[in-house]
Amino acid sequence: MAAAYLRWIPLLPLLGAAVLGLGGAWVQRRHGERAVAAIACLPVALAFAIAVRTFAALAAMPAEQRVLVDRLWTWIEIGSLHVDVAFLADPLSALMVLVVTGIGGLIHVYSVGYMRGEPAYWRFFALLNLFTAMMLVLVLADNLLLLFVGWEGVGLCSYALIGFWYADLANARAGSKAFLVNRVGDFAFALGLFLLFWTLEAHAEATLAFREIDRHAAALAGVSLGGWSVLTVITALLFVGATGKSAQIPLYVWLPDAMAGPTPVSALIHAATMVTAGVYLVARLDVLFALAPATLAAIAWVGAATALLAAAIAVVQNDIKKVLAYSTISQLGYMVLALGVGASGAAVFHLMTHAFFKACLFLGAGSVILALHHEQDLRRMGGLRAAMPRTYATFLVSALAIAGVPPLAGFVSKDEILWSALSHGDGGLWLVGWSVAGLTAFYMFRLVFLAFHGEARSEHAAPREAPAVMTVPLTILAAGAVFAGFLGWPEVLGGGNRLGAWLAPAAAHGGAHASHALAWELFSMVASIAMAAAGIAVAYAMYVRGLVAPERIAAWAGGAPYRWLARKLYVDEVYQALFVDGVLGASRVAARADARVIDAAVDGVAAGVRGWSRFQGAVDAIVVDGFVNRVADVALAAGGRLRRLQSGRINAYLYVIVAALVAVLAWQLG
Amino acid sequence: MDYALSWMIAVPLVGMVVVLLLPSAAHNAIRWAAVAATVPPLGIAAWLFTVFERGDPDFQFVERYAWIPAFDIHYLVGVDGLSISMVLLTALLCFLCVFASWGIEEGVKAYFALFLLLDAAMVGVFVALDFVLFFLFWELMLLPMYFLIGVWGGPRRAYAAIKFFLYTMAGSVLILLAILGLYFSSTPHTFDMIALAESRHQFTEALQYVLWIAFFVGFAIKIPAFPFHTWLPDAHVEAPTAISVILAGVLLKMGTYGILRVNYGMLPIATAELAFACLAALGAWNILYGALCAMAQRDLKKLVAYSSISHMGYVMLGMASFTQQGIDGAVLQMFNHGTVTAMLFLLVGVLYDRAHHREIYGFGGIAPVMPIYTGFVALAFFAALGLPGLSAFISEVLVLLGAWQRTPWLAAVGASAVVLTAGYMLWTLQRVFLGPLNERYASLPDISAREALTLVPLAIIVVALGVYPMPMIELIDATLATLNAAVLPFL
Amino acid sequence: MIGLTHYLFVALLVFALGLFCVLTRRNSLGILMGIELILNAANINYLAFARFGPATYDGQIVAIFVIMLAAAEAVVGLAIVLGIYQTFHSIDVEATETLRG
Amino acid sequence: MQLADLVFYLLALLTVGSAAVVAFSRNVVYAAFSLMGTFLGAAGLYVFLAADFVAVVQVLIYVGGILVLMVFAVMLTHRIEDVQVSNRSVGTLPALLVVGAGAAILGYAVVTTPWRTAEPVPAEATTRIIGDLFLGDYLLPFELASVVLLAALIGAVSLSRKELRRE
Repeated sequence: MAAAYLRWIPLLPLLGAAVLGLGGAWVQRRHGERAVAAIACLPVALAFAIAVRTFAALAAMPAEQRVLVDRLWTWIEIGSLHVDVAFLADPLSALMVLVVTGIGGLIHVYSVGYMRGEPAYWRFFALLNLFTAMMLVLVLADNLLLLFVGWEGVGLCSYALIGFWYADLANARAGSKAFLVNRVGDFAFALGLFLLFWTLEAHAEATLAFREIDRHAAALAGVSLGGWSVLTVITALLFVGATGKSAQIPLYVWLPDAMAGPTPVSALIHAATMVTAGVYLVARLDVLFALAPATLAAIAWVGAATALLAAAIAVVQNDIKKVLAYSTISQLGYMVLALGVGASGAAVFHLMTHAFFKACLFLGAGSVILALHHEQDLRRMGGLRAAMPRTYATFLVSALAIAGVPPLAGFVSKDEILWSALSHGDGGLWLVGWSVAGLTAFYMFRLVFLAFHGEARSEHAAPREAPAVMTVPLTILAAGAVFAGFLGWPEVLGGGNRLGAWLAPAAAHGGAHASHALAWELFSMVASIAMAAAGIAVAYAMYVRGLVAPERIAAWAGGAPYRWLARKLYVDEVYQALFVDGVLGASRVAARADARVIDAAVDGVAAGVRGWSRFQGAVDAIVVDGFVNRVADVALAAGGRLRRLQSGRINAYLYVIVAALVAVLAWQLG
Repeated sequence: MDYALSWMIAVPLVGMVVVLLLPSAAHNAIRWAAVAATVPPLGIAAWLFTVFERGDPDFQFVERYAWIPAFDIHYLVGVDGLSISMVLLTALLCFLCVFASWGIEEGVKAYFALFLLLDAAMVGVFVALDFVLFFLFWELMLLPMYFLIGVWGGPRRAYAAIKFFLYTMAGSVLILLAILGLYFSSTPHTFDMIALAESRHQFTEALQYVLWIAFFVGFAIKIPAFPFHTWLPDAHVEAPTAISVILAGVLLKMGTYGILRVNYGMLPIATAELAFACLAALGAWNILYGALCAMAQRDLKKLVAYSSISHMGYVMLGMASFTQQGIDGAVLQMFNHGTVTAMLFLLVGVLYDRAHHREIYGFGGIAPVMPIYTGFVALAFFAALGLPGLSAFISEVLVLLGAWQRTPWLAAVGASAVVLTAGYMLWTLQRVFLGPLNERYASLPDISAREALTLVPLAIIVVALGVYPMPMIELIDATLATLNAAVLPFL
Repeated sequence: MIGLTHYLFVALLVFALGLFCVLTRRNSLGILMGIELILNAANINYLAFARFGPATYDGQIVAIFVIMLAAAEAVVGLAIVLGIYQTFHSIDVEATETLRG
Repeated sequence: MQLADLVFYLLALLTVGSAAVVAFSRNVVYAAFSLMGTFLGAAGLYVFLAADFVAVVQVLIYVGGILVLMVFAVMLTHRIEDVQVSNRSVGTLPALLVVGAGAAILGYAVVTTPWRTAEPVPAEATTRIIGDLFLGDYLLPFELASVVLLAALIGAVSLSRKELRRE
């Protein structure tokens, strides 16, 4: 069904970005920060309203026909390639749009307070709006190429926002790193896109539109490419692209550095929305991935490994934002794991709940950081519970949610993922996921206890609670962290899993709960609750009661495991040495070769020609020119005699002329 | 409007005469005369763009007059989808470059006279359909270029100008020989490019090979394709800003234009056989090699020059794909690279005018000092690294998509350079604009209205063609389909 | 009856005298006068041919052009002569032999 | 001998005689004045040749313009005492030889050439016809002539100006 209002969802924030980008400095100078904030927040709020309307319109339609399309114009049409600029709202994208505009809007409001006093206030909001627009293009895109526009667009905004305070070179570097690591993923993404297009062109119908891809995917199932199923290759390439955006192994390294950006940015881009783009992509192409079991298995294990590794690293981080960053990576690992076991509904569900509580955690961390005058080290925090009650309350709720304490949102969605893994028949995956649940609970409460409990270790006196413009969004997000889970409350606990049913047409495997064994699901649930409780208990024992000194555990086995984790397994260093230095070295070699070999060859040829010409010149001077000179000498001598004729007297010249003329005439007549 | 194409050539020439007649001291009068001489071609080009018959692959606006009947030489001009895009680009860049040359203070009269001669010759190359006329314009273009680099250039201008001249002359000799070869092997003997393309079946395979190689080397020097590229960095570094813009924006396209017009149109068998080695593989290598070399540069202009080499590789790769997408992408890339690289050179020129050097490491953190300028730089850099939504993305994706069909591995190599391009572009952005401010440049003035005037039209085009590229694609599509169809039977 | 040849002979004599004048005079004004004589001789010829030839007025037209050119030549020539006189304080053509090889 | 013939011979004598004085006189002033005789004689001959307009122009321009100019020049460049300096450059004899030979050849040509003469049409007033021709068939040469005159004028002025500047 056509719905012309869809275009306004991304266009409104884009408009805001354009206004602020071109005239924001003027607005800020003339009308102050409030005007900038109004221009920035209003479009997002309107977009949210339209998103709600879209959602309602979809809900009113029969379950199988829930599709709204808004076609704007033909973007590219060459031969068999036809790409429209068109927006597509189906249950999956409508949900994503709600998350992006809703949580994005809250973070906009929060930023109004957080960024107060920033000279480039307008630039921040212009980029934030642009990001929102691009993210909406990404989720609403009707085809893969348009999705790629949003995909790269959010990468650009992420780059610019990480490096927002670019006067510090480290921030700028972090931005570049994020963009470049993502580009590596995009490289694979692009190849996957090309392969998909040509395979479809050869075996079905050339298209890049999602609905067409879904329709024709089955036709590709038997096609092979160099011994591999072509779908395996395509999905693997696309998934590499997803690992870039969603910070999975091996391309996760950019996300921790991305915390250099302002905290609302970390909340919006690097927790709630952009990093879930990879998950969204796989969920979007669910039909395609379902036909490539080999890729799915790899995806599941990549997700599990990422979840475990990131959780382990999070345990030893001391920077409050770094802990949250690794926690994000770990949670994204959960989602990817869910995708890998074919439970894209569960993945999207966790994506949504995670958006609530992780955004809340980040924003809470932002309040703390602001209250402590940009202090981010956990070891210099503590005792903030009393000073910042609202922040503490919301933070605690979110921490409980992420730790998987029932009945909060995190518990429901994480449990569904674990159960999906188990019901998929892979105990190993479940075991990894289950142990990560414990780690998650531990590092989250380590953070809570270190930051809010105990005595104050900060040099800054009397931290104050954040203003209402910041705490209200926190409260709303915390409420979301509590209640979002009920949308997908599992049937085994008497719920209807409404979310699973909602996504079912888009994500074919979302509602695959019909035939599961009740007992196993309950077992999974209980086990994970126990694990979460254990994690919290250990954290309590170590950081509140001091029963076990953290240092003793760190020193275990000579301190090597701790050191490796603290240095993030030296992955950055390895990448630096292998890829960055490698490429730079290659570029130096190439440049040197260019100057010393190729250009030198050209210059050499030139020098050779010059040398030869000099030799020729010598020959010329001595032999050829010598002869010419003799001739010239003769001529000169003759001229010396003849010059007497040149008397300089006009009459004499005339006389000669006339005489010659007369002679000629006489000769002619005679 | 009759004689539209002839007017496009004639008006700059008339402008040149007018400039020559003005007193040398009247700098502003000369500059405005140059503006006046570049506006009509731009207007005509815009008009051509609107009235050009989209679906027609043949030449339009053809004018044919006998010139030297004894050798069947005509004054024959016309445009098809391939050349009209280039004519449009030339007219636009020449107009903008007059403003970019405003700061020339020495030899103003000679500079603008030569510049207008260059303008006319460039348009001539793209519209000429008789080989003699084509070669005449091809050579005519060299002369002003040589002087513009050699007189108004940087410290090593003599070296750069001579290098440029010799390189191009070497190519010209091969082209001339190949033209004569075509002339004498065609029956009846003719220089008419339309007739030669139509009667391409009469050329034997062996002849096609020889002529193809000769034409290719001649054109490859202009592109410039590895290993004939070393004139480019020197010429760019030494040339004044506007001339760099013309050089990268228009002159480089003549190489690929020539290959498409001559090698594809007249020598299809050899094209089918040699395209993989000479165009696809070399193109992919150009992309990679140019990007790697660019990364190691410390001079901003050299960096942009090497990035040009890299980006022109996409054109070669795309045209060698023999898919409609790839070949359309190649020509689109010619246009888009023209606009994007013009922006880059103009921007480097702006910085050079203020700081009088181009050392990448000599700056640092100047973004807050020149915010508008930084905005333009960011736009141009992101366009150059192929950000979706900007024009270069469309052409690069089309090229790689097309190339994937025929040579997936080369397409992968080309795509991998996207990472490298992003790498050196962002690294440069970081080294020059971000980080702590270099106090020496704390008082640089931001971009002036005149400089902005040269950049804004390009910026608009870069964005517009990224969002809505169909007008351009429709313009070139039919002609390129015909060109491609000529080669396809021999693959 | 006076015919064409009469006029031609008059012109011939004037021409011969003018030529002699040009050849022998050292005075540049004298040379100019000789040239005037030659031009007059040519004019007589033109008019004679016009009179005795086919009935057109081309000859008369050319004669008028010749007179016009003579006037122009005289003006410039005299200006040059005056210039030479200012430079060399003589109009003797032998004084201006700086062209001598 | 008819009266007209007599007048012709008189005019021819005036013309040639004055020309001879111009050619042989040692005094430039005499030469200049006898040039007037040539011009007037020639003008008379023009009348005989039914070219009344040309004759008038001859008198006006040659006698009224050029000659006056010449006399001025003679007066300006020669102090009155050295009017005699005009001696011969090329020897008289060689010049006479060459000129005589040339004249002989030309005379031979005049005599031997079989002139195809038409019967002269009755004379008519030519001014109107010439005027029409100048603005008709001969427009371009006419305009060019005006440009030449202008150039000569400017050239003469600039030459004399230079002279003034030097002083």
